[in-house]
Amino acid sequence: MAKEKTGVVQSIVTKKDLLYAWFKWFIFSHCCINYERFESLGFTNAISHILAKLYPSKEDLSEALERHQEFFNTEPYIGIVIMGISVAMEEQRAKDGSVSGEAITAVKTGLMGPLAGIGDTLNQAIIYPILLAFSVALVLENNLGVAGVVIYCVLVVAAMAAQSIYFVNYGYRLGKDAVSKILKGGLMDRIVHAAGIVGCGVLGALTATYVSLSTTLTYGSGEQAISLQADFLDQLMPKMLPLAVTLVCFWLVKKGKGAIKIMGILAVGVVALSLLHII
Amino acid sequence: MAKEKTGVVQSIVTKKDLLYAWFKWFIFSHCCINYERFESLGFTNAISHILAKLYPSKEDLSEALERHQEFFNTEPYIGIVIMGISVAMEEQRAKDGSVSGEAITAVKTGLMGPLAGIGDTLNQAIIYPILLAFSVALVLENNLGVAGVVIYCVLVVAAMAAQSIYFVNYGYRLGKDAVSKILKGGLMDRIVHAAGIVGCGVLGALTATYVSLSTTLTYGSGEQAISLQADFLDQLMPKMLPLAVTLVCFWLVKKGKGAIKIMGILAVGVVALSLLHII
Amino acid sequence: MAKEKTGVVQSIVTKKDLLYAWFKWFIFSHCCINYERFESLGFTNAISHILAKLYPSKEDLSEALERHQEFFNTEPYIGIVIMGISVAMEEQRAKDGSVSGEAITAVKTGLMGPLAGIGDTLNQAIIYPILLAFSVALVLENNLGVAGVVIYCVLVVAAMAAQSIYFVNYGYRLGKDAVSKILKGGLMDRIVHAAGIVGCGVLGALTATYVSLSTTLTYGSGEQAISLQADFLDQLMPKMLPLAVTLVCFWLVKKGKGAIKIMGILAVGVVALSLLHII
Amino acid sequence: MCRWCQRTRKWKSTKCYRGGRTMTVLQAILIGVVYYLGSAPWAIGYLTVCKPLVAGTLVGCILGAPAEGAIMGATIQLIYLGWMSVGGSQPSDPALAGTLATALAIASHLDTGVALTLSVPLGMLGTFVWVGRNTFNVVISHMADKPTREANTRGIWRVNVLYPQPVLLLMTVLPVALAAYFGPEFVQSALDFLGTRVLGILTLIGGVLPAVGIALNLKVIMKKSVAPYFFMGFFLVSYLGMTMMGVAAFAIAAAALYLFNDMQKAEVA
Amino acid sequence: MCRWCQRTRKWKSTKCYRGGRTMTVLQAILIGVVYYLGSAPWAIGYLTVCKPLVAGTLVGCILGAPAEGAIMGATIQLIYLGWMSVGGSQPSDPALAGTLATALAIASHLDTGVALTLSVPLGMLGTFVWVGRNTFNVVISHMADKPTREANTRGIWRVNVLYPQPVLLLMTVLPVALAAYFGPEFVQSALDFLGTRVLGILTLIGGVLPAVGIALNLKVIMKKSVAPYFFMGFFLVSYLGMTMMGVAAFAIAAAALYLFNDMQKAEVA
Amino acid sequence: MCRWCQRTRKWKSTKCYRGGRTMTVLQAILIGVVYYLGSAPWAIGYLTVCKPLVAGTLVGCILGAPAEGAIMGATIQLIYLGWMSVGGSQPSDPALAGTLATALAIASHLDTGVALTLSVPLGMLGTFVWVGRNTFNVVISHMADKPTREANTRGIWRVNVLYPQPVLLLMTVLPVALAAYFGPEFVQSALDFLGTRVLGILTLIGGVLPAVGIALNLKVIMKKSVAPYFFMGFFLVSYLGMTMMGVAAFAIAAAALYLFNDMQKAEVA
Ligand SMILES: OC[C@H]1O[C@H](O)[C@@H](O)[C@@H](O)[C@@H]1O
Ligand SMILES: OC[C@H]1O[C@H](O)[C@@H](O)[C@@H](O)[C@@H]1O
Ligand SMILES: OC[C@H]1O[C@H](O)[C@@H](O)[C@@H](O)[C@@H]1O
Repeated sequence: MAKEKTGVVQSIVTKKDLLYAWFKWFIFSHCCINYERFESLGFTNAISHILAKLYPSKEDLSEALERHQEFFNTEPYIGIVIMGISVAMEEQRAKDGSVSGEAITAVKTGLMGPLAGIGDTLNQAIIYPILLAFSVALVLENNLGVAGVVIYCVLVVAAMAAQSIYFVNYGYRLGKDAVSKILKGGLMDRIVHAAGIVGCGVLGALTATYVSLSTTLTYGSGEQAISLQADFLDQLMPKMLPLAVTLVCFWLVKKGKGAIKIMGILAVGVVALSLLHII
Repeated sequence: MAKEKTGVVQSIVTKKDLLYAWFKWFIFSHCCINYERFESLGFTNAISHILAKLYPSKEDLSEALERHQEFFNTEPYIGIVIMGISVAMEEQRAKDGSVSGEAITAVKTGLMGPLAGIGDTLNQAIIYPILLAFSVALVLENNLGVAGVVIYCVLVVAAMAAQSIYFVNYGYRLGKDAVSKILKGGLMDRIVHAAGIVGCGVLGALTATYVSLSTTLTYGSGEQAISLQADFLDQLMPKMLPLAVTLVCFWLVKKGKGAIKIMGILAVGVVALSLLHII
Repeated sequence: MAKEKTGVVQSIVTKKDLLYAWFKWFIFSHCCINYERFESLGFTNAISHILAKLYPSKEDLSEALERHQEFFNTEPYIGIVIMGISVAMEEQRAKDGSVSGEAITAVKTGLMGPLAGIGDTLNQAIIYPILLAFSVALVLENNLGVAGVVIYCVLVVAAMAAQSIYFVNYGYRLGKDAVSKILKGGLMDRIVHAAGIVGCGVLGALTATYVSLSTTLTYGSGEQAISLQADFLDQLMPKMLPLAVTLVCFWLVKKGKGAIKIMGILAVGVVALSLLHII
Repeated sequence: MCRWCQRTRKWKSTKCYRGGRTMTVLQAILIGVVYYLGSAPWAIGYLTVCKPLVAGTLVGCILGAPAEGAIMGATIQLIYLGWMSVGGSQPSDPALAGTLATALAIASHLDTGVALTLSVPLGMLGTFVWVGRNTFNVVISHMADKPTREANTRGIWRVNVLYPQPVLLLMTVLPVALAAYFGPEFVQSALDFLGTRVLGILTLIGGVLPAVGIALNLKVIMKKSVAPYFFMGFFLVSYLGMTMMGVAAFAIAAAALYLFNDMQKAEVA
Repeated sequence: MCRWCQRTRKWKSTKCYRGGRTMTVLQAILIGVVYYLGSAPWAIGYLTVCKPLVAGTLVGCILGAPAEGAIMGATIQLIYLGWMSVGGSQPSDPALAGTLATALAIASHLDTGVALTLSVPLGMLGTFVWVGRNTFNVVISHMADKPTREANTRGIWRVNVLYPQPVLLLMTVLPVALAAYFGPEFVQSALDFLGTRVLGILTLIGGVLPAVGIALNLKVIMKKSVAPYFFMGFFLVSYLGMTMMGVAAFAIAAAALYLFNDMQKAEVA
Repeated sequence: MCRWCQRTRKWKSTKCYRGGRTMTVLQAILIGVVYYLGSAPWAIGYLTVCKPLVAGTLVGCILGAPAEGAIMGATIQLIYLGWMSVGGSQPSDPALAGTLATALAIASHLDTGVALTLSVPLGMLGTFVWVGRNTFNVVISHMADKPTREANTRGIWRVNVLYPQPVLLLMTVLPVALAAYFGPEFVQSALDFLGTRVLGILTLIGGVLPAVGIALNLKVIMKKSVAPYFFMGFFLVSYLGMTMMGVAAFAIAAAALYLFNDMQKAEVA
């Protein structure tokens, strides 16, 4: 992707604007997290000053603010690349209207899932544990005490700040470069597809690694007892029940059930199965 | 695949016809199994009443009966999906002649291999062993005696009956829906290709799992002896000899050698190698 | 690939010519190996008599000789297939000029990398070790002494001679058959791509298997010490450092650094890191 | 009193024939019929009686010791848990192993271990019956040519269902009835006559026979475009030790990938 | 002198409250605030105070035993090393576990082992706070509808940042302050009241909760054309025991393969 | 009588030089020539004399103890079984290790263990010869520019085959002959002079050198469209512990998949 020399076309959005958006996102993204719209308010709040700058008319601004309050959820420090792209698209839209509101929503919706998967894996499953393990060792092995803890805090905040600043800028550049290609040629489709490959792959791995459920049913007793889990299910497919539970949740989500309801169903199900001594 | 509402076009083949065909197949598919045509007589016998209904003229019927007596072999309970498709195609052919006899044969030949692989893996390698292991446990651990055996029989027959009834109907629906697409657009080609991916994959796994052959040649003696199998072949490719034997058989099959002849060659080969203390 | 019956078109290059080229390559390919052009002189020398036959004019010959002295490197016994192809292309070029000099260079450059990877893996990583292990056993276990060593020499030279004679002829046939397809239809592109898949795959495996580097840094001491290698890097990606070193080298190569310079950089780096007790 | 009878009395076994003839002619014939049924003249036999678990139980019933038969059948079944018949090939014959080994064990007071040991070579020998029948049926199947020409579906039914039976009956009932009647000494001497060498070779042959079935299936499935998947399936097992189910799972995912993406392209085009 | 104090003296611990009230009201409230901060009203809390390592240290500082708090926090952290929150789901609440278990351990001379044991059910209970807050915020978030209509960005800021705080403060500070103040007997009797059965069930629920988050993420990512990769990722872990990082590496390679080859084709076309 | 001689007598060894000069000048020079041959002036040397197994045997013959040489060579060979030269890089020099270590062992009654130990640093040192020669040959190869211009194939032959020899002879025969003649004390003191530290570093360098060769090969092979396969091959080894042969097998299957399917498409199009 060739980097266009900036300055050729006058940008309305300045570096500072972007940094301020990053700041608001970095601090407030999950303030109002909820089971209906997740991070949409945090997202809208983060870019509101940019939108206000782009759309002087109250109507346009209101429309833009509304657009970003649709359901949105992603991992905050890598997924922020979406914010950069969105800002670039909004800017283009403000300039010449060549980008539709639907296109912006489509890109956000297309990328948030993959980047959630990728970001959760990279940051939550890999980077945090490493930093934590390191600092735990400083405390427990080396008696560094509070200093070890401070080291962790500094490292993790610095790493995530650097990462997210990088990605919001990267996203903005990508959006500016690609905005014309996005509209024709299907480049964004392909990027979404590629991101989807990785996102899906790691979500599958997450399912097998982080969801846990197994049945305690056995047949017979003593040494010769047959365990449904070890002797049957694991022979067919290890981690089969976590997969099943995840697919059931997915099916419920697709049927339009909200997160609260699904958690309720899961809880009731687990209680029932547990009382029946099945799990 | 959208399910066409039935009744729009009057079907000649009734649910009962299909069920009777299933019944004849379920009971008699392997009665006359042989090394030349395998299950073709069983297949023809199963759908003969439907063919008789579709083709009133003796000539047409005779031609149809002959068509289905060409070489055919597949796993009986999942592969029966082919019967459903064939019946749908025969029906279309009888109605307006838009389906050629060759097309029907092509579909049968295209799908029988993949479905044999898939069916053998799912039913023979997975479902039967599980049901058997379960019932064996009932008998040996729980002293259920004959009751445990009855449970096995009921379960296995019920499961296979349900499976094959489902699949013959599914195949018929698929054939009816897809018959026009089959003729243009290459849908069936793609289905055959996809089935071929799975079929080939599991046949490869079958080869590595179920064919067994290893050489006993060693070099030197005592602890330091070098075993051709463990120290060379297994380093290059574990299960290399089973693969080689299978590919040799495949090559013989492709050269037109019949099953009996190939088994003879194998037997002679094994005897010779065994007498030479090579295997 | 249908084998054209030879003799239809009169070949200028005879079997004997090819065999003589093989012989010169088999014996002298690495005589003047060097960090700039590697085997190009060996290659040119091997086919020089054929080029002389093809291009009677001094100018043409000189041009052809120069063409083959551009950077060339591949595994000698399998990669020789390239020599066969090149000769066929040169022949075609000499006949009717339909093949450009650039096309010949492109094919050589496209195939030499993949075939180096494939050949090194098959011959160096697999065949030689097996033959050597076998003969070592003959000497150490069976006290065969010099006889065991002679057996090795005969086997390895015979195997490589047979292999390379086969491949130079195969390449020549391939080149003759495909020369028209090479020019249109992109067949050679696809072959290069396919060879690239295998070549890249095995080079990746080589990297993980043959490059070795690990850090000795630990944190804390005694039983509870945390090893950067075992506790962090290996958790993320085993063999991460060998991969990094290889990619750094690759990057240097791409930047135009020569082999000597890169080895110098590596050496300095290793010395420095070692003195700092990092590796 | 023999130790075996003491043990079997718990299962309400019949009287002890120790020393004398071990079963009646009728029982022997019925046992032969069990093997006939297990040889799958109808598909249900293949699903049920063919399995040592079921065959053994039936034999037990015939000999008046059903529970004992079930136990013996279940024990033999363990050897044949993973048995399968691919592409018309059979590595061994569980039906014969189940039927005859159980019969000998119950009627002749054989130790379970001995019966188990016998069941393995018996399963090997049974392959001959399967091969013989599949060979003979080639001839039978051509008897359907005439009714086919005449569009006589009834005739096709007869050829398919009835004609193969007489020979199959002969091949299955006769030898098993004889072996059951004359007892383990007879079987043992037959096996001794063959010797461990021959039986060892039969085992080796049983090991490679599935290759024929696989090859027959491959014949109709192997096109260049899917052939690499055959090798990938093989490699997943041989190099990575994956289970068959794992390979099937990956293959299905790969097929879905092809199907969904290629069909999309096709629709676009 | 109590054994605990002897131990803690090494870390310059405060005086021993043995037998009496274990902390002041202010300390208890501050501990509640630590939990509030750990519940991520701002993202930095999520990165730092939310982790037992940090929460425990802060609690230690409040109770005048920072090193002790760091050690206790680090120990609890080990249980939550691999903890993650996917798609808005949380399998348990490390912040509560870290805060309260450390507070009880330091102020009440609990054995490390006992504190660790307590931290697990506490983490389970904390899930209620997370779920409650995410539910309640649904209502809050709709308060942004009006400023949105009016294009009032300041108003949106207020709804997003300020409005959720009161309820969250209530849900976090109050229970933790009370529990810390009334000490381990109080917490223990609360847990006893629930019983091991209930806590066991909470653990089971914690095990399946990530499925909800994954499903929510899947909803927006699962198209037919990429769905097979979900299963492949799963199979790589379940059948081959690969690590997550390994799956990610392979997935990235597959994506690159698609991207580079498909884009080439697109350019050619 | 020395213990070594007693041992070697079994192999009909030559007389014992114990205490005195260990070999004649001619023998030392011949040993140098073995190393020269092993340094692959012609390809056959690379296949044969380059291997310690062969080099050792030749040295044994020169010293009149062929069997002994074969055994010593075979023993050293075990260290270099998996040795390979990729893209012009060499992690170490088996030819030097095989030649010199065997010479020292036989002529100077070194213990096998000691000889083996020596062979490792010797192999490291040999890298210099390889690097030196590949560097020097850059100059030589340009001497072919003139005959090329003049279309003089004879001249090219001379440059390729003859010109590189003098320097190579110097680099190989001289040091090895000297070292062999002056014996293990000389070699040992040379190595002592370097110290274990230096030799350890040489080993580390030998570990990374293959990266250069791989990178050179990658340069001409790595296009975006196939680059992911490089990483997949790497991951298969690093995450799943597959063997090289396994990776090659999978890669071939993948290539076949591409070739068969893409060519079909191309034909259709
Ligand atoms: O392999 C397909 C099919 O082939 C034959 O018909 C028999 O071996 C069956 O058991 C098998 O299912
Ligand atoms: O999964 C994406 C994202 O979803 C929610 O916003 C939270 O659970 C985050 O921790 C997570 O990163
Ligand atoms: O890697 C290709 C090729 O490169 C160089 O020519 C040498 O290192 C050979 O041994 C190797 O086969």
